[in-house]
Amino acid sequence: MVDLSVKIGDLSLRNPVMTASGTFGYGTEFEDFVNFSRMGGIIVKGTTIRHREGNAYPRLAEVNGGMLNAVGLQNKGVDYFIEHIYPTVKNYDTNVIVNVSGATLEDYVACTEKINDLDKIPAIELNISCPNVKQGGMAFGTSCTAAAEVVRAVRKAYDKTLIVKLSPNVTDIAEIARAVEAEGADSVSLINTLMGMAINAETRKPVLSTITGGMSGPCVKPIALRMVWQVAKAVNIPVVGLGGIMNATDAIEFFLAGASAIEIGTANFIDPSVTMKVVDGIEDYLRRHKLESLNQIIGQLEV
Amino acid sequence: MVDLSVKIGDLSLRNPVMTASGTFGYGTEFEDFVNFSRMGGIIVKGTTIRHREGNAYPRLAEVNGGMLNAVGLQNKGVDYFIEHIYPTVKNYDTNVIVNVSGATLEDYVACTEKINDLDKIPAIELNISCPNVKQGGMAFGTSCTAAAEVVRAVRKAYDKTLIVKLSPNVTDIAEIARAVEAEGADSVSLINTLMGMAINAETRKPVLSTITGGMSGPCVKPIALRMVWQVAKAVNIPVVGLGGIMNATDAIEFFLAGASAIEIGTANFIDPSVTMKVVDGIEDYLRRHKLESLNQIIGQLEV
Amino acid sequence: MAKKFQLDGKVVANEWVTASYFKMTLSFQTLPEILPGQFAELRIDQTPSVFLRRPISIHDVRPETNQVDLLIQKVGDGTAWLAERKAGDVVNLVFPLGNGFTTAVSNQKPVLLVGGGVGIAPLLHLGRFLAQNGTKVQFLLGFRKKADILPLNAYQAVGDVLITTEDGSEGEKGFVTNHSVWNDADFARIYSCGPTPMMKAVVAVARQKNIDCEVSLENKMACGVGACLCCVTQTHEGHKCVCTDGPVFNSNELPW
Amino acid sequence: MAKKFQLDGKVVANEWVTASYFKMTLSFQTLPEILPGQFAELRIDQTPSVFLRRPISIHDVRPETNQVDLLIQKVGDGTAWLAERKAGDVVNLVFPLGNGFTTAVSNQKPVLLVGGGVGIAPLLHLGRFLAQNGTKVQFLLGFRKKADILPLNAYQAVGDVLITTEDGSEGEKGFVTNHSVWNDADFARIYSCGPTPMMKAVVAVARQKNIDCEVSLENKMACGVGACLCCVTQTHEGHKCVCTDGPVFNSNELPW
Repeated sequence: MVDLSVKIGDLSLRNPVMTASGTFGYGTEFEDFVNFSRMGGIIVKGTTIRHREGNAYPRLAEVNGGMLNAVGLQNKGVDYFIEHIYPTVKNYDTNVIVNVSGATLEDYVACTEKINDLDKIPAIELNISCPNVKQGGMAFGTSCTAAAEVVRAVRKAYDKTLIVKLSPNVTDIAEIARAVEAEGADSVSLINTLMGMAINAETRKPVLSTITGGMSGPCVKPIALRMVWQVAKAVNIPVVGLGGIMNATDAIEFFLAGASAIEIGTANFIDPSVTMKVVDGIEDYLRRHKLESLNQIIGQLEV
Repeated sequence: MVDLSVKIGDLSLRNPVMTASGTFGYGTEFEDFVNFSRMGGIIVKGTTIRHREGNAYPRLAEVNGGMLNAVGLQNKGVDYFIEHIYPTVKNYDTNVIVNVSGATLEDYVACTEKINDLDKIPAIELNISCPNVKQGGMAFGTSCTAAAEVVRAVRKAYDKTLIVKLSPNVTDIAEIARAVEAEGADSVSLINTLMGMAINAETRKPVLSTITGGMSGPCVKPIALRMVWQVAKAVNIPVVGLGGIMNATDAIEFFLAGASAIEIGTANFIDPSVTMKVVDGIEDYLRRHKLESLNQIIGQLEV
Repeated sequence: MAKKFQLDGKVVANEWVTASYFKMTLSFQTLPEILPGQFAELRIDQTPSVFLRRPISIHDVRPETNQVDLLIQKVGDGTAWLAERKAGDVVNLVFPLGNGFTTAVSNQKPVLLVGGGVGIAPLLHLGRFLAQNGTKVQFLLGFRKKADILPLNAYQAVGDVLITTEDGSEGEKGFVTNHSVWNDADFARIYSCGPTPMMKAVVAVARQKNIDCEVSLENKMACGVGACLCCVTQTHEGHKCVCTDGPVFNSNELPW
Repeated sequence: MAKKFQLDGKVVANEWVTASYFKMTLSFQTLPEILPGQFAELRIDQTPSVFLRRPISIHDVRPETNQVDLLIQKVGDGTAWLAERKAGDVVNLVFPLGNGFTTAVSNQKPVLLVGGGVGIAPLLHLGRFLAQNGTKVQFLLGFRKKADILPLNAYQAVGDVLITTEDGSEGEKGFVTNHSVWNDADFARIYSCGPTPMMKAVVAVARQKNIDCEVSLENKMACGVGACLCCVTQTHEGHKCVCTDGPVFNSNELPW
């Protein structure tokens, strides 16, 4: 029997496979394809204090080995979530984690306070790295001072596990990770999307309504792995790795680089049951390598 | 007749297609596949003041839509270049530009001074962005102060066209571009490789001897386009665009984003005559769109 | 919402019907119920330039043989890969997706199904369904020129087929909205699928004549299940997902 | 250095010769001269996981028909794509690349060509070339077990073929360096291509017996023309490119 369980702060995951915010809706969208009770957790859509309409269409560009999105945090606001979504997702047999986004410090705190009152939400992922809205938090995520400031404020408002989602669009992600660790973050997750751009040469126009957007998919995996490696060496809190994970082999690479858990994002669009296959594949890998526990490979890259 | 000529500072290019440093050797390696007199320029290997053995093998990892390299500026030093390479390349019917790399300010200046004396080298590309060696200049390329400092020193030592090659591994590339423009750079070229990492899950080892390496290929194109767009809006000097250009359509996208010329790098490995096809394709595009000159599309993205 | 499946379909036949359209017949071990207007997300393999699935509407369904027909226009590398599939090959589908057309309709009057380009594909399944429920179905299909006209026998077996061509080389000349059928139009509902400008014109006519009208939209799509929020369209109630709130919208929902 | 070409080769035949090795025959409009030990960089299409060309050694050359044989081991997605090519398909090659073996050799003594695994591929072309120039050629080929032995008739037509298998199921038991041919070895030169541990063992024996020895290396490669400097190997004169300074090195150049 292979032990896949991991702990992220006080949060216990039955296995290290979670879904990335914005790629798995509220879970219901995928219930025909997966078994929630075989997932480590579901990180639901970026949630803000108020309703957001998001950006104009087109919000999607296909690129080599991935995509750009410019959704812009479309969501109905935290009150709608509490009233209409929470009553359903609180019954899921998995950890439901809310991705909290904001434009100002006050918004982050207000949204967090409301989520803090929800018994069945054991953790939040604080999104200080959305590249797709003018004030989507990326400004918070690209400076140590600002990142520290928002984490400090949110930490005061939140009692449970606080995961901070980091932006890869920075010179030194390890420095940001250390700054948020110092303010009491229980974990960091990385990477959010890389800021990219797509152009239609024939029409001479940008493909996205917002000109630039967030890149995800297997094309970003080498950057994500490098950053997880850098951050895992720099901090003492657990790291949640994501960025282009398409299969169990990719997941293993993130564990070796130092991730204690992973999030699967864009791959859900290609194979809606990919999370189940990744869980199976991780188990197979450990068995094949005669290991008893996932913990035996976390950070165990041989260098 | 379509006019493909462009100017980068005092440097006249018959067409905007150059080859990226480190991907085209000294040109001779590709002479069976291309016609130098149909190229805008050749940017030869990263050259340092002294001989460098480079990093240990393995130096290469294949990734989704591209590759990582960890060559580490292997070259025989500027004196060897002057004595053994220059006598051949000075006769090429195209612009031969030397990529100058270094570990210290003094090395950059010393190497530049020697290149400055070579009549048939009309420009240098100052590499402040190599991610693959401990002191490969990336430290210079990731801070405005350091970038300004090295450009100021090199500018004093160099009379001809000075192109500064920027690192994409930064929070705000436009800021770095403005800093080097202020010190007298005639142009900026971007992007150098993105720092990435590859892991072999089965052996649990990094694929590269250096653990991390520089990512190139079509997987980086959206990031390169975004950065060219940001930099072209931020500076008044011409921008040379590179990053994943595989064909003429890609090249057109860079021109629309604001590049005055482009460099083709990794694509040379897949198709050694790709430069010729890109030149033809740009000409076809302009003709098809009833344009007379390349200048009519530079920076002409309709937003 | 009906249960969604991820299933491998075996290619039974795959043939060009015009220079740029092909019809792919897939057979499945078991076939879920598919409502008219629903679509599938097809996995594209072995194509470095294609990462995402491709949404393709369901053209026809034969539950008795567990077969589905897809009428596909070759527009890029993804559909080119689909066009190259041969009998015996396997294609992976996520389906049925989307809401589908409203099939509850009065039988007192005929319905008009207006299509253009690849948008005629889902109208066959819809027309067949409605006709089987006793509704009189008229198709109004617009093409650029005679050579572009897609095979119509299946449509003709279901209802009347009216044609317009922009150059008048077949049927009435002009766009679908120029057709004489509109002169004394009296339909229980109009259903439309095709290029957005065409559908907008149809909506304008329907509105003028006070006829209920549904249109099926086609936006660039990633997940197909309402999770990624990429395929949104602007409605009177804000952004809605074409993949799950649509692809079919009542014209009254849209700011057209 | 001889002129290099980028040419489309048409697949004439492509067949499995063992469970994991296949032989691909390509024909060209015109064929450049290819020296024994040179290789080609093959373009892999339609494979999202493969970006770079794949270096493949030249197994045999028939200038009279402009045909080239490649003996390829299926190891990943790139070689899997090559294995699936059918007669009539086209594969793009950049070749001939690399230095090749030294073919000037005394005819007073025989030469020994020592291969293992896919490393036996270039030895056929080399052996044929040397034999045609009057040199007596002996092949010493190592396999894991009888079932892994590749077709040997072409080799046998060129010279003696000695076999070792690790389990003794064919030929002599053990590694190539355990073979009895070494007992009173007296060769004009030893040529070797195969797994690095095998070649290192061969070099050790050759050195001990004071016989000149050339080995053909296989490193991960990008450009194939000496530009990217990715495929370097450590030599007594520093890093050298396997693609252009090699793939063949005299054992005296290497710190083995």
